[in-house]
Amino acid sequence: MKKLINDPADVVAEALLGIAAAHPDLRVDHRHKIVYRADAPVSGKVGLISGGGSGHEPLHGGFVGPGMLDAACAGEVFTSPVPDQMLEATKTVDGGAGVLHVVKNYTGDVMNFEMAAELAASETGVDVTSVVVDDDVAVQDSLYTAGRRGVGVTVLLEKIAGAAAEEGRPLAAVAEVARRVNGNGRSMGMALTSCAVPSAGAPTFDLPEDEMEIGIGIHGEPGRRRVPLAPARQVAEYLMEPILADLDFTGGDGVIAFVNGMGGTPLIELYVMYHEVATILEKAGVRVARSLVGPYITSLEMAGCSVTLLKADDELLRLWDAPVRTPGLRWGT
Amino acid sequence: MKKLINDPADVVAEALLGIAAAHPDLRVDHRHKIVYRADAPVSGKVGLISGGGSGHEPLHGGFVGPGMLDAACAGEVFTSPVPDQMLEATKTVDGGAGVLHVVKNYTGDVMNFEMAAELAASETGVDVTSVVVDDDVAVQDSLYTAGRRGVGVTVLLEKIAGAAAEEGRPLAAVAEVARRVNGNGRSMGMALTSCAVPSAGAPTFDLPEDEMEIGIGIHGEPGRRRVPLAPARQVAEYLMEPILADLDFTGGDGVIAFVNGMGGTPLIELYVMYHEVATILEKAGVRVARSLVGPYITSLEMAGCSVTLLKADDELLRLWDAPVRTPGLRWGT
Amino acid sequence: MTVELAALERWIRGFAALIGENTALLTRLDSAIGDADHGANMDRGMTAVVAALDREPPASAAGLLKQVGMTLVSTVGGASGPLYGTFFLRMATASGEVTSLDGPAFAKALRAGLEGVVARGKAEAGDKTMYDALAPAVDELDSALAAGVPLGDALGRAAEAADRGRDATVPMLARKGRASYLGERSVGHQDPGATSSALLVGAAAAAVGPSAAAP
Amino acid sequence: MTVELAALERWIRGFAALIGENTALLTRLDSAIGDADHGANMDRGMTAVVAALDREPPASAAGLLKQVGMTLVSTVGGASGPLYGTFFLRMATASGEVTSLDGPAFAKALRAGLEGVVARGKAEAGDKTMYDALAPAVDELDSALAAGVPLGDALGRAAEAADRGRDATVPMLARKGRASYLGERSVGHQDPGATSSALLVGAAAAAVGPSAAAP
Ligand SMILES: Nc1ncnc2c1ncn2[C@@H]1O[C@H](COP(=O)(O)OP(=O)(O)O)[C@@H](O)[C@H]1O
Ligand SMILES: Nc1ncnc2c1ncn2[C@@H]1O[C@H](COP(=O)(O)OP(=O)(O)O)[C@@H](O)[C@H]1O
Ligand SMILES: [Mg+2]
Ligand SMILES: [Mg+2]
Ligand SMILES: [Mg+2]
Ligand SMILES: [Mg+2]
Repeated sequence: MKKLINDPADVVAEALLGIAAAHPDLRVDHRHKIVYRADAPVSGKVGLISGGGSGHEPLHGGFVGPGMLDAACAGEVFTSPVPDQMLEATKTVDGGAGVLHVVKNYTGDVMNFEMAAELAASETGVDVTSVVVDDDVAVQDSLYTAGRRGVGVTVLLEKIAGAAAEEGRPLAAVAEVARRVNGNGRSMGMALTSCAVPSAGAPTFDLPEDEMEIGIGIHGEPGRRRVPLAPARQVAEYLMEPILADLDFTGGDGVIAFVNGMGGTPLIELYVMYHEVATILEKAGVRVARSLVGPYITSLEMAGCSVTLLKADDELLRLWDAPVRTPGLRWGT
Repeated sequence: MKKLINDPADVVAEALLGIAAAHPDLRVDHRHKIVYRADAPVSGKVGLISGGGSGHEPLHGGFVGPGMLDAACAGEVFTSPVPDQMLEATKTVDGGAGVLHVVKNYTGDVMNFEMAAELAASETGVDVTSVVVDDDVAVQDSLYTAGRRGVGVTVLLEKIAGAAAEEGRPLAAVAEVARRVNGNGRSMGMALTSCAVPSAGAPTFDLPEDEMEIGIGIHGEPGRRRVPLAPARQVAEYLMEPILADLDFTGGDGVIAFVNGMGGTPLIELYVMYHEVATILEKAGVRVARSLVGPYITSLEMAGCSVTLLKADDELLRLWDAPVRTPGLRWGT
Repeated sequence: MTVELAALERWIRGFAALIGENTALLTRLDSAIGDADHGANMDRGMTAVVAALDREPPASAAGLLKQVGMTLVSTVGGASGPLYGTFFLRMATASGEVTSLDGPAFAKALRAGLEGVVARGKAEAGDKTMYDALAPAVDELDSALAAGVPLGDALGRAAEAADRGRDATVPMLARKGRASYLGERSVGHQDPGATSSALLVGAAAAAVGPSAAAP
Repeated sequence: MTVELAALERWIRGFAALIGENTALLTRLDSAIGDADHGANMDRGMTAVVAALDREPPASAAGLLKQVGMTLVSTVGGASGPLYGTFFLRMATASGEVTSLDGPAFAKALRAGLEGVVARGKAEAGDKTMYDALAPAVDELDSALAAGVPLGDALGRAAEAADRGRDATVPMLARKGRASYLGERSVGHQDPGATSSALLVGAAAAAVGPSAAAP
C-alpha cells in the first residue's frame, strides 16, 4: 500500500490543512473538521450541509461554495463524521432560513446525522430537514435492509439543491427539489482494483488480475458479482442495464449523464466509457441534456467508474446550469 | 494491466468520441484527432495550439476553450502527434493574427511540430511561432542532450498565454508571455507506481512495494533515483529542494504553486502534499499568490505527483485570473 | 456481590485494551464484508475514552457511563459510534448517580443499553450485527442471576453466550449495516461489530472477576 | 547488380514483417529507457506503409521511397516518425525517378537518408540512437562497394555492421531522445531505435539477396 501521506491517523486533518491553504475562499474549522463558505452564514438563505467519510474527494469539501454546499463535515476515511460536527456545521451556516442535511444512505451516516438533528432540535432553534440519497441500483432495496447506498446522485443533488437554496427558496422547497433529484436519479459502479484505507494498511479486497467487481460501492464494499475482465463496451452494458431497468429515462427533458471516476482510473478511460454510455443511451432512446465526466465521488485510489443518470425536467436543468463556484464544480460565475 | 478500454488501438479515437459527446461547446475533428473551439477561428485573435501524446488528460484537449487553447492535437498514447495534425490545427484556428505552437520539450514533439511549422510556412500563409516548454528540473540541462522535459508548467503556460491571446495581443507578445512563463517556472515529479501503455499491455517499469521513483517524467520515464518509500513530508522535500535550488522564488509578487496528480493518486493525498509544499514555501520565505491542486497533467494511471512553481509578477497573475472556460480549468465566466 | 465504580472503570479500560489488541482483526473482518474501518473506529474511540477517564475521573456510575457514551459518539463516527454511544448513554440513565450497582441493577443497565442499540439501529436477532452478540449475553445474564448464580460467574456465562452469538453470525445473511449490501455474499463471514461486542462482554466478566468458590 | 523497384518493395515489405515480429521486443526495450511505445509506433507506421503500397503501387524508386516517408511522417509520430520519415524522403530525393538503382546509387541514397536523420535529430556517433546502427552500416556499404564487393554481399556486411552498431549501444550513455533523461541509468540497455534500424538494414540485405558465388 503506497500512499502520499504521513501518519495514517493524520490524513484527514492534514488534507484539511491543504484545502485551507489551497482555497482562500473557503474556511476550515480544523477542530470540528468542517469546510465552510467564507461568507457563511448567508442571511436569509437556506443552509446546505453534507458530510461523510473522507476518501471520496472532491466530495464533499470540494463542493462547498456559492451555488452548492454551505459546509461539509469530514469524517475519518470511510467513516461517517460524528454528530458534533454536523451540529457545529448547522450552527455555522444557519442564516435564519433553516438548514438542509444531505445524507448518503449508510447506516453510520444516517444515525450520526439523526443524532445531530436531535441535538440541533434540543440545543438550537435551527430548523433542520434531512434528505437521504439512495440511488445505487446495485443494492437490493427493501424495508428490511439498510436500503440502497447513496452514490453519484449526491453530486448532482448537492449542485441542484444548492442552486435552489441560492435562489432564496424556503427550506421545504429546497428539500422538495432535493428529493425530486434523488427520486429521479440512479447509479451503478464497478471496480478494476481495490482501494486501501490508510489505517488498515492493506487493500480492502483482493481482485484477481483477470476479474472485476460489478456493483461496487464507494467504500470498496463488495458489489453484486465478480465477472471476468471485459471491454469498456461490455462494462457500460453491465452498468446501464440495471439503471435503465429501474427507471424509465425516456421522455421528459432528457437526462444528466454522469460518468464518474473512482479515483485511480485516468480521464482518458472515463471518456472511452462516456462514449459507450452515450451510445447505449442513444439506442435506448434517451436524450442526453447535460453531461459530466470526471472523478467527483471517489473511493481513494480504486480504479473503476460509476454511471449516474438523472431524469431531468426543465427546472432541474435550469438549476443545474445555474452558477456554481466550488473547487470541484465551477461555472457561470 | 486492467483498463476501461476496448481495443488498445482505438483508445484515443474512442476517447475523442467521448469528449465530443460530453462537451458540446468543443468540436472534434476525428480524422485529424484535433479538439478545437466551436467558434474557431476567432478573427483577429492569435490562435494557440498545443498537442502531444495522449494519456495526459485533461492536458491538452481538456484545456481547449475561450481563454486557453484554440486547438489540441491528440497523438497516440505517449506518442507525439504527427505534423499533419498540427498543420490542420494551425489552419483551423488561424484568425489572421498567426498561431502559437506550444511544444513540450521531447524530441518527438519538437521534431513533429518543427515539420508542421515547415509545412505551414510552405503550404499556408499562416504566421507560426513556437514556444518550447522545458521546466523539469529532474533532468540535467545541457546543450548536448535533449534538455529538460516539459511538464507542469505547460498547464500554467497554456492558461496564461491563452489569456494574453484572448486580450488581443499580437503573436510576438503572446509568445513573449509564454516564454516568460517557461523561464520562471520549474517542476519536479515522482511516482509510487508505474503506468501501463495500453498497446504495451504491461507496466512501463517495475517499482518494488517499498520504493518510489523521484524525478519521474510524465511518460513513466525513469527518474533521477529510486529511494525507499517515505512520508509525504519527505517526498515534498525531495521535490522542492531541486526546484528551489534552481531558481530564486522569493520576492516578486509570489508564486503560483501547483501540486499535480499523476493520475492514480487520490485528491485527498494531493491536499496532504499541498500542505507540505505550502509549509516548505513558508519556511523558504516564498509567498504563495495562487494555487492549483489536482490531476491536470497526468501519466495514465500512474500514482504520484509533481510540484510546479511559477514565479509570477503582477501581469502573469492578472492573466492567470482572467476568465477561462475549458473542461479542465474554468473560472471567471 | 456488586459492581463498584472501580470495577466499571476496570471494565472500560479492559475493553479499551482488548480493542487495542484486536484492532487489526476487527478491521480485517470489516474488510471482508464492510469498509475496513471497524478496528480503527473502535480504537480511536476507546483511546479517547481512556484519555477522558485519565483526565476527569468520574464520580458515579452514571457519570462514568455517560462520559464513555459521549466520548464514543463524538469520536467514533460510522455505525458503531452512535450504536456503542447510545448503548453507554442508556446504561448511564438506567444506572443513576450511584457508585455501585448490584447484579440486577447492572443487568438492568445492560438491557437498557441493548434497547438503546435497537432503538438507534432497528436491528433484530439474526440480522448479523452486534445485537447478535449482545442480546444473548444480556439474556444469559438475566437468567443466570435469576437462577441464583453469583454475578461474577453469571457475567462469565454471559461472555460465553456473547462468544457463541458472535460465532453464530458467521452463517447469517446480513440485513443491516454495510454488510447487507452483500446479500448472499455476506454468508460465511463473522460480523465485526458482534466481535467487538463479545470483547465488551468478556471485558465485563474479567473486570468483575469470577465469584469466589463456595466454601 | 542493381536494386530493382521490386527489390525496393521487397525491402519495405520485409522490414514491415520484421517490425511486426519484433513489436513486443522494441516496446520492451523502450520500456526500459523510454516510454514503451517504439514497437507500437513502428508497427502502426509500417502497417500503414504496406497498406499504401497495396493501394497505390508506386512507379519509381523516388515514388516508392517518398510514399514510405510521407506515410511514416503521417502515422508514426514520436521521435521515430520524423526520423524514419526524413530518412526515406531524403532517399527518395537522392534516388530520382528511376526504376532501378545500381550499388553506388543505392548507397548514395542511403547516405542521403542518414544525413536526413542527422539534420532532423542532430545525433552524433555514440549518442545511443538509431544513428549508431545506421551510420556504421552506410559506412560499411560504401567501403565494401569501393573494394569491389558485389552489392548483395556488401549489404550483408552492412547488416552485420548495423547489428554490431546496435549491440554497441548497450554500454552507451544516452545523450539524445528520451533515454537521455536517464543519464547514467541508460547504460546497459540496448537502444530501441538502433534495434529497429538494424532490422531495416537486415531487410535490405535480405531483399537484394546474397550475390551469386563467383563461378
Ligand atoms: N443497524 C444496526 N444495528 C446494530 N448494529 C449495526 C447496525 N448496522 C451496523 N451495525 C454494526 O456495526 C458494525 C460496523 O461498524 P463500523 O465498521 O465501525 O461502521 P461502518 O459500517 O459505518 O463502517 C457491523 O459489523 C455491525 O455489527
Ligand atoms: N535526436 C535523435 N536522433 C536520432 N535518433 C533519435 C533521436 N532521438 C530519439 N531517437 C531514436 O528514437 C528512438 C525512440 O523512438 P520512439 O520510441 O518511437 O519515440 P519516442 O521517444 O518519442 O517515444 C530511440 O530509441 C532513438 O534511437
Ligand atoms: Mg465506515
Ligand atoms: Mg513516445
Ligand atoms: Mg466499517
Ligand atoms: Mg518511445
